[in-house]
Amino acid sequence: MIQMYHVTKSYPGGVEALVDITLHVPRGEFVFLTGASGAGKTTLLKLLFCAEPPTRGQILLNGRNAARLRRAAIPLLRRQIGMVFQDFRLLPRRSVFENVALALEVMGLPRREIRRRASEALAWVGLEARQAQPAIRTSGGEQQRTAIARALVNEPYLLLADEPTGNLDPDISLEVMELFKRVNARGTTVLVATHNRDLVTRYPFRTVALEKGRLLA
Amino acid sequence: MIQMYHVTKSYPGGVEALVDITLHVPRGEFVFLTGASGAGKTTLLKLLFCAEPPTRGQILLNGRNAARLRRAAIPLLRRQIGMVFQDFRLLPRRSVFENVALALEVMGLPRREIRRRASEALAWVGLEARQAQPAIRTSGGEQQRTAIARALVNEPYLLLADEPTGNLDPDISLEVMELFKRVNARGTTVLVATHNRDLVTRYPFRTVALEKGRLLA
Amino acid sequence: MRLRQLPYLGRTALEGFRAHALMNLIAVIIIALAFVVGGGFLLLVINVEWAAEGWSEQIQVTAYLADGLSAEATQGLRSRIAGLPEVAQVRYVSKDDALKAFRGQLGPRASLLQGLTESPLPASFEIALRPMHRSADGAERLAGRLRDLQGIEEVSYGQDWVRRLQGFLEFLRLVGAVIGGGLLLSVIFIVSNTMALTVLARREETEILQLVGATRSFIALPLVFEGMIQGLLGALLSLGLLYAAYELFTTQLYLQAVAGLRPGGIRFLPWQLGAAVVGAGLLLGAIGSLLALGRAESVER
Amino acid sequence: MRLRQLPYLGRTALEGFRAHALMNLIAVIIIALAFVVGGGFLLLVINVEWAAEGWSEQIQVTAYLADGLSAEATQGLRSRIAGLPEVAQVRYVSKDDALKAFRGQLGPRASLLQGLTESPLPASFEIALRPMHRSADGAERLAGRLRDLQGIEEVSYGQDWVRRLQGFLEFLRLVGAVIGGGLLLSVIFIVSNTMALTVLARREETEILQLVGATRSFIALPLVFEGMIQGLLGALLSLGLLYAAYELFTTQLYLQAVAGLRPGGIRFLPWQLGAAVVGAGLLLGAIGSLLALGRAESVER
Ligand SMILES: Nc1ncnc2c1ncn2[C@@H]1O[C@H](COP(=O)(O)OP(=O)(O)OP(=O)(O)O)[C@@H](O)[C@H]1O
Ligand SMILES: Nc1ncnc2c1ncn2[C@@H]1O[C@H](COP(=O)(O)OP(=O)(O)OP(=O)(O)O)[C@@H](O)[C@H]1O
Ligand SMILES: [Mg+2]
Ligand SMILES: [Mg+2]
Repeated sequence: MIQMYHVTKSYPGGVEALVDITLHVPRGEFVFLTGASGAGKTTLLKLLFCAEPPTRGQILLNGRNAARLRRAAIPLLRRQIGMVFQDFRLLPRRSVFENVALALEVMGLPRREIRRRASEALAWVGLEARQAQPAIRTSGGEQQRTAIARALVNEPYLLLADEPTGNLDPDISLEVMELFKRVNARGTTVLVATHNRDLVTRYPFRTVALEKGRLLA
Repeated sequence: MIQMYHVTKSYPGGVEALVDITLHVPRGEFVFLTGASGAGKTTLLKLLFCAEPPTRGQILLNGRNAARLRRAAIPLLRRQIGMVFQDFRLLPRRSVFENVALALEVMGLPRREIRRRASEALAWVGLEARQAQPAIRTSGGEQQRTAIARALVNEPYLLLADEPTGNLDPDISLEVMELFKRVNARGTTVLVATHNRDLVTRYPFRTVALEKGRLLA
Repeated sequence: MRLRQLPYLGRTALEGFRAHALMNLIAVIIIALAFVVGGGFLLLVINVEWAAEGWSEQIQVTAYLADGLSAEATQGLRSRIAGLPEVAQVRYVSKDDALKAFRGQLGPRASLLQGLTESPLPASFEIALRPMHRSADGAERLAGRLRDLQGIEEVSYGQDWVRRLQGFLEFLRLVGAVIGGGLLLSVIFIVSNTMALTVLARREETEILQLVGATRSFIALPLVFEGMIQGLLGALLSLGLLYAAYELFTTQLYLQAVAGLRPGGIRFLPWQLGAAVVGAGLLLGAIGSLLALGRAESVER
Repeated sequence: MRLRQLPYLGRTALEGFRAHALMNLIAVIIIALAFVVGGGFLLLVINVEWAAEGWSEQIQVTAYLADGLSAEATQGLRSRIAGLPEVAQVRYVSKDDALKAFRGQLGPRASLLQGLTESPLPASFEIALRPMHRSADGAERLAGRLRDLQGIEEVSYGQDWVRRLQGFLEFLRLVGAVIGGGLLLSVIFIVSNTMALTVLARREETEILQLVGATRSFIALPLVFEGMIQGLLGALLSLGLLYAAYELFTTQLYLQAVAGLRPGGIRFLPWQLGAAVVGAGLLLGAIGSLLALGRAESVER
């Protein structure tokens, strides 16, 4: 599913966010990505999402070279990858429902289908009651759950979740993890960047640790 | 320090975020505020920060009625209260340093004083190396620490921290808590809204729990 | 982008317009005022041209006849002249008519002319030109033709007066064209830059759309539609403002100051130009948004 | 806000200007074009007025003298006329001069006048007016005075011609004033609304400043400074554009089309007006930002 070979990412300022990362994640695996603040977790996920290009090295997604994608192919790729952003990236004035539905609208699904699937995804994260509220007018945890619902609504083959429980209480965090496990069980490859030691120790999944941009063995 | 009497807050949409809250926090206390996602933690902190008016009830800060403040007095009040926002609220294009210095600039301190104190605050949260980077170009945890440094830089008599460790790894979270403890030891009243059970159990401070807008006894 | 998505994109445009109501309102005002400026200049030009047309109606050519021309020859000459392409109307002024007119010009001094047994003045044709030839060049051309005719001794058309009027109008037109051209360009730039500002203010939104897998057309179309709404409303508002100003002008000031200048008074834009303004609004709205998108893409945040 | 903070606020304004470079650049372009429109209209008015001045120099009054006036009486009349407040210059045209001129007008037909032993035409004074009286009213007033003088038989001043020119110019001025007024308002609104757009796009920033305890003046001043920078740059750019257009106009088109219209050709804005444009830029920039702040505060996000 994911193959990274000697990937390095330096930002314009001279920061080396990732250094010589070689990493394989087989299809259907569930992987935790850990590391201190500033270790490069978000950067790694952004590279996989084609939100940033790698400075050096190769990234293969499903066997396709991510760096060589035509510009027009990126939207199609992103529709098949669900990403939960650390800062949510919701449209602030659109309702919770519309934010989730957006991921389906861009694919041009029929309206009824969009309704059905978006409502379903909101139910997964327990946001049925908030769906009409503008995203900016919901609590931090509600925004995070909206972002999670949006990432899952189009049944991606790869889920990238960046600190998805940072604003959630332990109970809801566990529910979200159970949701990710179900999604994983249906075949989606899952990569979760997290600081939450509870989760990492509670689940027996493979953990990849970063330190200052380097993989810890 | 903080006295809330029968405070209720309903948002325009009809959401009752807080219902009949009566709460006293004596000067110099350290209090955790807990509750599930959407329980009303952020709303309570916003009321204390005069970022939202209460729908009903009285709030006294340092003996002064917050609801009766003149509009021109609000900035002065806010300079004495440090708030760490759940969504950080940084100026994205300004550097980490400038974001922290801003809280001093608005007070009209001399330039050298601003330099000194802002650098100091950045050292507290371990961001010396990132101070020249624009805030938008730093990691989630770095942004959160910038927000913490900004809240503390003007040595407030009241610190309101909303989920201040949501994007921090356990080690840095503990460092931040130790920082808050030191600040508290110097006389600042501290109110921390958090989901982090580790922190709440590790420290013997008073915990105030909210559930659906109501105080749990 | 699929056809099925069009209603969604249309709805999105409308919602976007409402969601950024204040921004869009301000943009519409800027656009409307830019069009007011352009339309106002158009109004000015139209009305000055129209007034100038009234002036050039006064251009006429006088052909003095050779002395002692027979009545038949005169009649023949008259119909030949009437047949010339430039000629709208021909009026015969006999020698006696000319003397009478001269007497009229002299006023009380005319009695001094009583010693004359015969009119010393020649007979003439006063020739009005067809509208399209009412210019110094047209008059000159006609004068040339007339001079070639048998029985015409001399031709005059108030060369000086006509030349000067002509020069003045040409000057007006030239300055007007340059300023009008600059104005048109300015309006185009103002309108499209205003769109650019409102699109730019929504970079964040655009970025989020990209992150959820929206294609470029999916992102661009609602913004283009929104630009067209802005342009349309701006153009309509400008026509309303111009018409209000026009009404005010005709009812309040016109009577006292320009009375008698020309029967119809001042004219408003003909409907074709009004429609053109509306069309320009839509077009500039679309182009402006597209340009803005290009610009936003080419610049890092 | 303390005085000590002023340098900070100035720096902040400059940094804000750079940080939102693209937005501000677009705003400056819009503002410059709005000023180009306003300044272009000013240029048009100035030059039309100037050309019209050349025209009205031609307005003159002719006073016909009674027959048989003695040389002394004529001389006395002349100096009395020359002393009138409206009069710039007086030229005497004797009876013979008048006949000569008449002959000239008749051209080849003039031989017919040879039977005359004495000029049938009256002597006259041709009177040029002082610039401020060169109007139909001025000529009429002077004519009235002249008619009251002993020895003056009749006064003429080409009433028709002058009235018509007068009407035309008045019409131009009237339309110009209305359109110019609308234009001025439009430019003001465009400029201040453009500021409003750029300020509005930064509501989030403003909000954050409020949250860290910034007073209203601390938030407003950098935005006002920034608006003034926008206005200043816009005004300067507009003057540059106008001057370029003016240069192009005088060197390229002027010679062929308006040659001989008036010796000096076309004029540029006098420096006072240029300075006024720059001042207007600064002022509108400040006002625009203040208005925008007010608007942004009065509307919920
Ligand atoms: N501006 C608003 N308008 C309407 N409803 C709001 C607004 N802000 C918050 N709410 C609602 O009020 C309730 C309490 O929100 P609040 O942000 O206080 O929760 P919280 O305890 O901070 O939750 P979290 O842990 O998820 O941040 C939520 O259900 C939320 O949807
Ligand atoms: N756009 C950028 N430009 C320059 N430097 C950047 C940029 N984005 C991130 N960085 C730097 O790269 C490093 C890695 O950032 P990244 O966001 O990947 O960290 P992270 O592991 O996600 O941290 P956190 O847990 O705090 O979110 C950080 O030191 C950060 O300052
Ligand atoms: Mg991160
Ligand atoms: Mg909250």
